[in-house]
Amino acid sequence: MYSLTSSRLMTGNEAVAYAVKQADVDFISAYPITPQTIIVERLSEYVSSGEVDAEFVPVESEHSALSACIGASLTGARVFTSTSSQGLALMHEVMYIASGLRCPIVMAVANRALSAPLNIHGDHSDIMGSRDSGWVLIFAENPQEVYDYIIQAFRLAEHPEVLLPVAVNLDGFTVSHSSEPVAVLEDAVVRSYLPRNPRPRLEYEEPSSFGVFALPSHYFEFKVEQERVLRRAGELVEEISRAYPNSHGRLVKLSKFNEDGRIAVICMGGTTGTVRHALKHHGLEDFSLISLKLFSPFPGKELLEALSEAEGVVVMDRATSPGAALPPLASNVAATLYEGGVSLPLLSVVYGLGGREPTLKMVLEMLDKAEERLRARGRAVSRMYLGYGGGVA
Amino acid sequence: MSRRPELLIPIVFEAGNTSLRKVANWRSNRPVIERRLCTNCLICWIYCPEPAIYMDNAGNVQIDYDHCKGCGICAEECPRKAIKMVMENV
Amino acid sequence: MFLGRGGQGVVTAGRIVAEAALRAGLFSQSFPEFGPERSGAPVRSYVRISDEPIYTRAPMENFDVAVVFEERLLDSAIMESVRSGGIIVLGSESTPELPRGDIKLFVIGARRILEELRKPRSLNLAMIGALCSATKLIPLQHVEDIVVRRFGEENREVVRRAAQLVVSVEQTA
Amino acid sequence: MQVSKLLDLYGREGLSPGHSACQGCGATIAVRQVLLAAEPPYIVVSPTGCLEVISTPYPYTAWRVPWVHVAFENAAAVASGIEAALRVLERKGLGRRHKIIVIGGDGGTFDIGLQAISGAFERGHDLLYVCYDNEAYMNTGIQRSAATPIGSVTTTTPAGKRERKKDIVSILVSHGSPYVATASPHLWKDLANKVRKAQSIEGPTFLHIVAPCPRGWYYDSSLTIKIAKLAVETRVFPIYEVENGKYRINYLISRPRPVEEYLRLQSRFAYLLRPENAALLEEFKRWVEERWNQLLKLAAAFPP
Repeated sequence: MYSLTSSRLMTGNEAVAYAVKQADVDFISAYPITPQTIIVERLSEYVSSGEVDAEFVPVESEHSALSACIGASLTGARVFTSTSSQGLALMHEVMYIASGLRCPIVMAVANRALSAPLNIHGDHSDIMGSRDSGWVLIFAENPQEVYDYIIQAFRLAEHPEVLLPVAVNLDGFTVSHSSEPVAVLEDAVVRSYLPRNPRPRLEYEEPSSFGVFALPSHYFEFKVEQERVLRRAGELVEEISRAYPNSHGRLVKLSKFNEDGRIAVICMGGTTGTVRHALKHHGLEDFSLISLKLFSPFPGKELLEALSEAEGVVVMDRATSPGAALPPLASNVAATLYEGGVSLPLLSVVYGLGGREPTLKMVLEMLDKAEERLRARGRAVSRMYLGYGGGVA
Repeated sequence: MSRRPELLIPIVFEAGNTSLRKVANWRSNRPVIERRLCTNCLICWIYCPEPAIYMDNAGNVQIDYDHCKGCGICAEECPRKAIKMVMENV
Repeated sequence: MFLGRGGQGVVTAGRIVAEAALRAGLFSQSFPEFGPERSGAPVRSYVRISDEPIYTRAPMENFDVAVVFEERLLDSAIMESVRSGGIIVLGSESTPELPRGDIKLFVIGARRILEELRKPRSLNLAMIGALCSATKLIPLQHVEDIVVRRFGEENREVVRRAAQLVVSVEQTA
Repeated sequence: MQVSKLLDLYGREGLSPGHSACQGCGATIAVRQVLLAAEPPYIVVSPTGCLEVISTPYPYTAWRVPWVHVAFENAAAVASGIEAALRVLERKGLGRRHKIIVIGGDGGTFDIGLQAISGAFERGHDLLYVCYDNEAYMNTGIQRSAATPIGSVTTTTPAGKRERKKDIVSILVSHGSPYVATASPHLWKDLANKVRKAQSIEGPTFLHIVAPCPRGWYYDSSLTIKIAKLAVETRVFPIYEVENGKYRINYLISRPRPVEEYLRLQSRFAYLLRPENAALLEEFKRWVEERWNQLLKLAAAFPP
């Protein structure tokens, strides 16, 4: 554990801003949207007080925010932005370009539901809408992880073999607005962890053309190469996190709790903590918890290892994929199992849409029902809405 | 230190390398300069969309036939009518 | 749980208490009632304090302690959500009778203190001061330090006075 | 430094031949002239459009200067990012400032890119935005834009456009831009000196250039410069500048040529010139006249 005495109380949003400040960021551009807004408010305070030497460009839309970030990133600058929900949806087009142009931008996404109806509360629908955009996608469980992962995100993004944008996700409100102890590193330690690597950039002396157009003769290769690089980013997670000065805060692809439980519960983000609490304080030794931190590239190999002893799996999605076979996380887990030749009963649980954060009672009820459903083995996949209509459906 | 990574990346590092592409086959008429009328005023050059017009070492205006698409602007705008459009041999 | 109205510093109160707990070597978590913030509307914030790491992010439905900034806000829903053996710290100039005998009531005449000290906007700080001495959950000294750092020396007396003047009201029910 | 003769520009080519622009492309002439005049070091940003597509078919690029394209509606935002980032990198000793030149078509400027331009100009970034205006979406096959003039036939206005062309210059002037000007490639010296002037002024500046398009305006490729000239001499495309809000007409056309001379050369106006469409033609002429008179008044309000 971190030493409590060296910790400061920070919300998830404040932890983002503090990490970005320590990362010696050069350029920030963003547009206000709840629940992300506090991140850029803090950062603009840091910029105006001179605590960080950066340019903050308060643009007229999220589309322009990410566009400005791409321009800035192509000058060689260290670049940060953050958004939520509709803002992320507006960035959608530009997200593909950021990864295609290999811009190592770091973005914090305070995850929030998508309209309509309008809702400002937490769920993962926003980022799941862009899950194929070629970004590295990391999910943090609490403000401490937010802080640690933002710093490591810069190192991963700017790795010469990667040069890809990274989004660090934190649940809107439940993590972004929750104040918790965060142990922070010394400024100098962060700086030495984040060296500046040269990369192609816009300059008059070496005039290159960025954002060219590619005919069918070339496009396919670029896209397959980008996929390879994204997978390579996954391989490099261990290298960049091993170098992280605080060994407790290292970015892992997934972490496991209650190793010996027969039924694995897979979850991402803040609600993972509630499940952890339930397992720990209610003697649920039959269950293990897999807290997934890296969603893209999906850590299939590591997940198969973690599931090697499992007899059933519960996958918790805080988003739906209307019309799809399974919601996003469950479909990745199912595909991973299939690819590994593993046949496990799977319960796909959709929870927490629009900020309906599961209560402890709901989680306990879900686990209770899960055992029953998985044991029934009527079919390999069953589905559940947790919290829908106030209970378990 | 080179900034170019060893990666397939959609950046063109060789500035202005379209000059390696020949577009002469776009042309059905070619501009021909009548030397005795040409004053090397460069008007044809400033109005050329390519540019496929240049000055040689002697300071004489020349047509770059690898890159001229035969639009005819130079002939139209030459103040001395020193450029004629001539049908290409098929 | 802190209950007041938008603009009274309810969220800040929760945050100060969480920070004081952290200083005292305890684990803490504080979060506001999520949603659009509107001045004047009833608003809550929540604090969890524990001697071991806090993982849960479940919404809080029941509380050990409810700090209610004004008597008008003390409705039946609040009464029911306080656990048996729990505490209510109430900002009030009178001493109301509670419908439950299994909870302890502490009353602080916060408005009078604020008037005397000419600190009309420091209601939240008075409520925390009262909370400290009513519950002994966190040391008053830590709260004072945080308040002085964030709001200046002149607010120390608000916290102190409230801690001194809070009274336990015996329940007969 | 003022440009006075063509030799002042020769040898400063920013664009290479071998690109895929149509024969007689007015946009490339305009862009060539902008780059010949521009003072280094500079970076060019382009939105999606003809220019981007004709100049960078991977693995080739016609650009001899640093160039970037991101998307259609965001060139001004990308430019904002570059400009601000280089400012901080220079401060930190990690880079140096460049002049930023955005070069976009009318679609990327008048329509889809206007929000980003508005943002960049309001924030006051130090950049020059150049719009080459060929009055329709040529890249996608000649669809109408806000820059298409009255009566012009495009593939989405088969019976001629009914609405007037958007007054983009006034929009930028309203943003408080220190320098907004129009130019034509046939007036190369004026164009070159306006580029220099705009670049020498701190803040967001704008240059609106008429860029005849043989493909979309339906005329013979040799006539591009002639048509640009006619646009100016019929007062269809006035050449003027607005410096710190002060209007100045650079080419006072005291005896304009008849508008028909300009229209007749281009088949896009064939419909407009039909006798049964006389009312639409009158509206075109009214538009030209009203704008010119308005310019005269604005210029008179600020005597030299």
